[in-house]
Amino acid sequence: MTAQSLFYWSLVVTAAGLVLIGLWGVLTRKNILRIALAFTLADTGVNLILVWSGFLPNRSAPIVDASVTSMVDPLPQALVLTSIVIGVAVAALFVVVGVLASRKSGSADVRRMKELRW
Amino acid sequence: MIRTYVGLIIVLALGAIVVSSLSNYSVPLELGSTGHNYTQRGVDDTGSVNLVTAVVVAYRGLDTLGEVVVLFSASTAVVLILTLIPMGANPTPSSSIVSFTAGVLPGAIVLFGIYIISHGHLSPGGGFPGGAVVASAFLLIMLGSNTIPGQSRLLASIESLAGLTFGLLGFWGMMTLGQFLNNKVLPVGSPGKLLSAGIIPLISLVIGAKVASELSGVFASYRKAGGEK
Amino acid sequence: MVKALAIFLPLLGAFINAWLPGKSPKASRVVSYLMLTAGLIAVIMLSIQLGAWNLRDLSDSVILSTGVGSPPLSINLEITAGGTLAAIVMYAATIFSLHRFALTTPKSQPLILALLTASLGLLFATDIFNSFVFLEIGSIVTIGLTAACKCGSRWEAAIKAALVSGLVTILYLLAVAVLYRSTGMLTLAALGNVSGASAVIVAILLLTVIVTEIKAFPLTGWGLDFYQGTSSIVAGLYSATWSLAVLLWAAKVLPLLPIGNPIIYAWIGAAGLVFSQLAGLRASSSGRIMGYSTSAYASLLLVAAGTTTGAFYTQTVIVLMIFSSIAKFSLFMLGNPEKKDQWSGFGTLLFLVPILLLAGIPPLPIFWAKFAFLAHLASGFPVIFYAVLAGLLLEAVYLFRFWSARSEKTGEKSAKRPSAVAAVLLMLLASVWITRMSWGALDFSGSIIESAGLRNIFHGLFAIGTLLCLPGVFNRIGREKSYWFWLLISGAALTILPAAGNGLTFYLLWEISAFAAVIGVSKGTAASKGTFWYAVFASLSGYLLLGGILLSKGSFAMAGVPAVLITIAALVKMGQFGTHLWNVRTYPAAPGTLPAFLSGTSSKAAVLLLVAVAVNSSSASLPWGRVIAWIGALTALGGAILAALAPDYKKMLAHASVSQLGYILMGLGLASILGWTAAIYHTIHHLIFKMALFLGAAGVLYRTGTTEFNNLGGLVKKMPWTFAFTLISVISFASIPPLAGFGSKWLLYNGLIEQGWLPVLIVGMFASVVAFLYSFRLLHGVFLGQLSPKNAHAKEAPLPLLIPQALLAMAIMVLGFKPTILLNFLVPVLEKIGLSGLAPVIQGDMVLTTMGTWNAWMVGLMVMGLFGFAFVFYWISGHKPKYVGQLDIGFAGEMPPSADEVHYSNNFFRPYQRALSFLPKIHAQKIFSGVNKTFNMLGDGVRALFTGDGRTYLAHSLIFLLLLFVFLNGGM
Amino acid sequence: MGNIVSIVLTILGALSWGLLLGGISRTVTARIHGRMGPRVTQNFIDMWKLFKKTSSIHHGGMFWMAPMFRITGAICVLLMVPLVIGNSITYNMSFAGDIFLVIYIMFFGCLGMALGAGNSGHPYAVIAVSRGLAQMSSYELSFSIAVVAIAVGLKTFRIEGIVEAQQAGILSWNIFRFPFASAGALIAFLPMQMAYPFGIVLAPQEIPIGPPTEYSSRFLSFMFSGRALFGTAKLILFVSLLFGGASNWISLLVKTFLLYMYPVVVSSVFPRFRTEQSIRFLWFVPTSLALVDLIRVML
Amino acid sequence: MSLLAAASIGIGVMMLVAAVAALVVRKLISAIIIVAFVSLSASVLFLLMDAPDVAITEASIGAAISTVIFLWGRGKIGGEE
Repeated sequence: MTAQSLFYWSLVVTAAGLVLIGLWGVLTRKNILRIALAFTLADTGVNLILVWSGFLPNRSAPIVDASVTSMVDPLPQALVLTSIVIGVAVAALFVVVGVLASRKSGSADVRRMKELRW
Repeated sequence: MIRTYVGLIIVLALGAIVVSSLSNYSVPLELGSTGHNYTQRGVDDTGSVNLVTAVVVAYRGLDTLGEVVVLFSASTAVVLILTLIPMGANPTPSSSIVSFTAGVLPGAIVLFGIYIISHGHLSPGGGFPGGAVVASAFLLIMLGSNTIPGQSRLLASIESLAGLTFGLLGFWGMMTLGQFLNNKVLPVGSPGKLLSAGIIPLISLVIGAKVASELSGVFASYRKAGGEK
Repeated sequence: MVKALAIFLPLLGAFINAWLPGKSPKASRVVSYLMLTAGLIAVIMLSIQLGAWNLRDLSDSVILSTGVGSPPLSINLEITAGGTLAAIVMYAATIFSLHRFALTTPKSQPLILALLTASLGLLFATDIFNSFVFLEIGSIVTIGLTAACKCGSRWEAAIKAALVSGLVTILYLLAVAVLYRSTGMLTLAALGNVSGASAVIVAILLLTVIVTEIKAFPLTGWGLDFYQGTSSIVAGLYSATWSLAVLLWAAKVLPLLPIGNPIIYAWIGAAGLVFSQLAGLRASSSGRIMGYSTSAYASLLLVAAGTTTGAFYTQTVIVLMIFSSIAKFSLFMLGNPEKKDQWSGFGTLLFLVPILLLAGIPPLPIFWAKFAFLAHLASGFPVIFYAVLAGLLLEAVYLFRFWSARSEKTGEKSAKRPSAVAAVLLMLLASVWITRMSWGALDFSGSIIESAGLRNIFHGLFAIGTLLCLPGVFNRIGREKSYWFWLLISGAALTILPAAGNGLTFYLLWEISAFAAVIGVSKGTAASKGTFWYAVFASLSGYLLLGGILLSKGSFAMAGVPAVLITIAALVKMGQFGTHLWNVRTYPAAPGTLPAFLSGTSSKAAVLLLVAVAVNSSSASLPWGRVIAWIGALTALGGAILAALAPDYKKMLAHASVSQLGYILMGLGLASILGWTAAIYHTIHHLIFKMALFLGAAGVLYRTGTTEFNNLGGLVKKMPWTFAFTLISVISFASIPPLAGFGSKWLLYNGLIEQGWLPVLIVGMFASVVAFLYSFRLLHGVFLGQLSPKNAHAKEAPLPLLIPQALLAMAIMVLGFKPTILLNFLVPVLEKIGLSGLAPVIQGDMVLTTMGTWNAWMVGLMVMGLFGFAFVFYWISGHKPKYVGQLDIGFAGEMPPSADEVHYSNNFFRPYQRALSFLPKIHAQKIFSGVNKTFNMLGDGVRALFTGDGRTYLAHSLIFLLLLFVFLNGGM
Repeated sequence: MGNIVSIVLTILGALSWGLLLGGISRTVTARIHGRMGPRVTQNFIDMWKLFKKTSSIHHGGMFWMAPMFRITGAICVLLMVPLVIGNSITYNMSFAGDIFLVIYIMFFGCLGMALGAGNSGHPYAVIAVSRGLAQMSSYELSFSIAVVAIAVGLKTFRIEGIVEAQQAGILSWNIFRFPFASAGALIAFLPMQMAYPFGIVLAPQEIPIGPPTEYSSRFLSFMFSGRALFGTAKLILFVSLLFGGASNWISLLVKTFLLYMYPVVVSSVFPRFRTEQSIRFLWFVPTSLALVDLIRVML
Repeated sequence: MSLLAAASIGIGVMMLVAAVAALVVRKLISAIIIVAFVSLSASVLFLLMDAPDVAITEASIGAAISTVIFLWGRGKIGGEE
């Protein structure tokens, strides 16, 4: 395995690892804020994967310049820009709702938020 | 307890899928057709040197409009929820260091933010990070003051006006060129200049204003609802 | 320009509103309405331009291109014809719900407009990442609106929606990444280009996302909690805008997924439909019930995506999804039943129309789509067809229970919900519209039953039966609502029924008749239980009929499974063999003359159905005629015994009705001329006497306000005419010569003996003797014995009730004395349709079979002559007894203290009951409650999945994803 | 015209024969009990006495009309059965219907009686009716099975036909050809004649005299004559069904007399069943017997 | 092994460890800080992948603004699990 491919694959392994760890946290954590954090981790991982999907080693950033000959794909980066902003918007709302939900149920534990059931 | 293990099993199984699917890929050497087209035509089409901005604002402007709506909705929702629920506001008085910093820094930060916003088509940056930077300045100001911010008409007006402008720019493209949010309703100009790239700088500005005002609105209502402990 | 206006005007409104409301709520509302109305006009223009209103080719579209260049570089929105129809609904729903939001959370207006924008965007999106952006707007607004609404569990509902949306975000973006990595494109169309291992990954990710978002089973949990927790206004808006958009978006994406054979969707959908609707049986909160219904429609979407393609797919999906959304919208807009809203008759009706719509009752629009769709399933996917049929039936059950529980809360105040009224009006208009478009599929040539004679008999029966019920409809008591309209509709549909020329037409008229009657029943006081049972059993027989018709491709020439299904449908409609439960609950609850219609006229539709099946079969016989005859015989016996023991006038008549219908079955089961003559004769006879009896009961109820035997008695002096007509009917149905009833028994017994079915004959004879028990019980319980002081004020029944009875009594006389009038017409007709056996020979007034003779005219003359002679003798012999009241009796030398104490009524056939006690008490009630318990258990088993913990729902999605992976890799 | 005469004579004759048989039975019963008992003609005297009574009450229309129903029903049954086989003038109205018609027209009188009892307002009368109907529904089961077995076995429902099929000597009588069905029918005959152990309807100790509790004077005389007529009609019917009918008047009188004595004798030696016991007995014992022959016929 | 590969692997391992830590540490505030750190590390990775725009945005929005939001939420809910 060349250094280049090592670099290339390590990125996606990190990213996928983040997603999986995030999902694990989402499934197993009880504190509503902790779950929100887990989502953030997974989101970060997904964003990395997205950028990675348009990434080619040994190229330059997609800013056209006289000196630049080959670039990486700008599209995934554009998507990730959007995705990050959406992520923070969702997180802001999630936290507010989580805070209020835990106020109502008296704790931040999602297991106690089971009033709606059956 | 069971949940932890079930979660682990699920995640491990997902990991197996990831590994198995990654093994089908190899390091790419060429851009895909779309990416290739962007790099070839991007500057001609949009006049933006920063192709990411070209994609974000010009090619996929609709995504960005949607993204603005996402942020808009989230901030409106947060403000709405927090104003409906009185949460016993009790902002903690800020320390002198914070007060001092809050007095000095914001100006510089805002300037920096505006720079990022306005050069989005030339260098990395653009409306979103720039707007966030401006919002952080507002956050600092808010932390420095001991009063609870009132319902800011200014923020709402900026937010609303920026949104409207974005929408109307879209309709402008529709009317003149038959394509919603078409970049070329203003002249593309010469790439690399500040005033070039059609409506991209304008939209960047609009986005910056909107992001800044919305995040600030969120912070303000957080603050009203009790401040960051 | 119109295109852009149609989609983005709400967005501009949202942005303006972000600033306005604080300043001037009124101005902001004006802006919203302006934008929405303008947008709506734009959408309507687009829909007309695209020719969406003929529903033929809904895939026609115009492109709204955005940004610079063209896809895949930029993003297009594709405005399809079907989409414009959905967009109209979304706009309308938003406009109608705006004022409700303005009342509760005025500052939520930007969010509402943003939700509409997102819905429109998603509806028309052609780009996968663009869809994602709109999906996110939708989730955020939903969460925000929920969290800001005024209801108890809003936070919890919001947090669950947020959890799920978080997971969906992750899975979706992963799919985007994989898609882009393998195809270099982001258009939805590019999904088809993915191949190999990536295809599986994209498919499982997106399918999980879709199933979660549309809330199809098993990923329904969050949706249920969400619908239950959020406020009804939010839920209403949500289902008419966002939910609809997501469903149609899913419909757009599903066929594009690189999944090999899409039949897997159908399997997921069909299994999900059954399981989720089982769990739905256990739901009690209105929100949750709507959630289950949503899940049902999501599953239907999956089934459609898996089994249909092209224009048919689009058409089916558009109609099903749009109208289910409208129905849910109006149900939610009618408010939360937990808050005990007050409802009047109109309110209940408003509430019922959407339920009927969801249940797919004709001529409401969903019916047409469901019918065509199910027909398609029946032709190629039998197992899925059965599953869908079962699921839909379960759905109908809980929907109707929901409605009946709801209408129990009926109060006096009228509903003031313009939005709901508008939605219901819209549904009705749409019904007219779609019915008009589907008119060509209907056939009124009567080709189902070739014999015009038979058809005319049934036409006449239904028409006369309906007409005779009509005069009395205005003699209503207490809080009974006006039901004449529904009676008329039901009767009209019945009257046309014999003219049906194909399965669709037959089913359409059948269902219209049944459910118009359901609505009619609901107008009674405290009729909710009765209505529920009727609705459930009407649905059961309706779906069985539908199943039969569709499995035999719309033709009535059928054998095997379809024939069995249809036969069972008819049995259920007639209340045979255990299914009498609905008759016994519905007839007493139905108002005024409606029970007369239901029992006398409406039940004959089932006879018509059986006749139709039989005449189309090769030997003009029903499948398993012997079994049918046995069912008829046993029902006749059981019904008679139950009638004898019934404590209530109308209940007794209901049991008796079931029992008497059993004789018709015996005759039809025979498949001989004699049997059929008996069956048709008895059909006519039953219509006559049962209507007379129920009309009499209506009169008694009208004058006394009760039908319980314990509160009645002695009315003969107060209501002599009613008594006289009832007496004639009773003598007739007790088969005592010289009235009409004897004829049917005689013909039937001859038929049974001719075929050698002696055991059936014995049971039938026994049942006819037991009929004496209840016939006397009926006469005594109501008219004879002591007059209760409570009914001292009672008067003779009003003329509108009496005159039809008089006509019917005359008919009984005529039919009794001169049965040959009918037989001379009937026998030649029946001889032509290829039945076996010998026809009875008619010589003048004499009817002869190989073994027996019957001269009704001579018997009549003899009885009348003797009776008249005795009467005259009485008069001229100078016997002038003095009238004394009922209390002046030989009672241990005393006057009895009060009439109630000497009226023998309670537990009338006590010794008989004791004698029967050796029988195991197999009450149908118990069997049904056993069935009910089983279903509840199954439902509980299924819903144990939905633990209420948000994380469980996430785990469901992930496990679903893993299973899909395993399945697709194994299957590919 | 001859027909009308025959009908009138049949009615009068049957009435007298019925009253006479009633008188005889009272005597016989008394003798079995060790009493002298009334005169044989006592019933005629009672009838006349009641008929002449002028002071009388009624409780309403149905009460008033019930005796007419009763008599009409009884006469109808009587006229539907041919009296003397071969003598077609005595066939009366039997051409107008078959055995099914007879079975069902028997209920005409019962119903009238029940209506009158109901209208009287007396609880005992109604209790008696409820018992009577319950019991009737039980014995009719075995009776119908027996009739069906016989009719199917002889391939005719016409009573005339049934009688004609029994003319080939005593062994061709249905009681020998269909012994089980006949046994069932004969057991059913007991409750039909309100004989003990099935006499729960009249049950004097419990509910004075059952349905006619409130009847008096001329009404009662009509009731009695109705009962006498009905009883005779049933006797003739049973004779026709089971005992080969009558080829001459003597045999008719003898057969009916003997058949009449059968419940009288049984009645005097048995105590009364309770209602449910009676019903159950009738459901099981005679029904099973009759079923044997039915199955035989079917096979 | 080039510098790039070493950096990416090092940062990646660090991020994964930090991510697990964020989910298992007792104190919520530590978790929030750790997640902010992961975000910042991610923005470095974005830079390594030639995505400066994303890096800037991730740093300013993902790392900074999110952290503020979470801190506020922690303040409202009150710290410990």
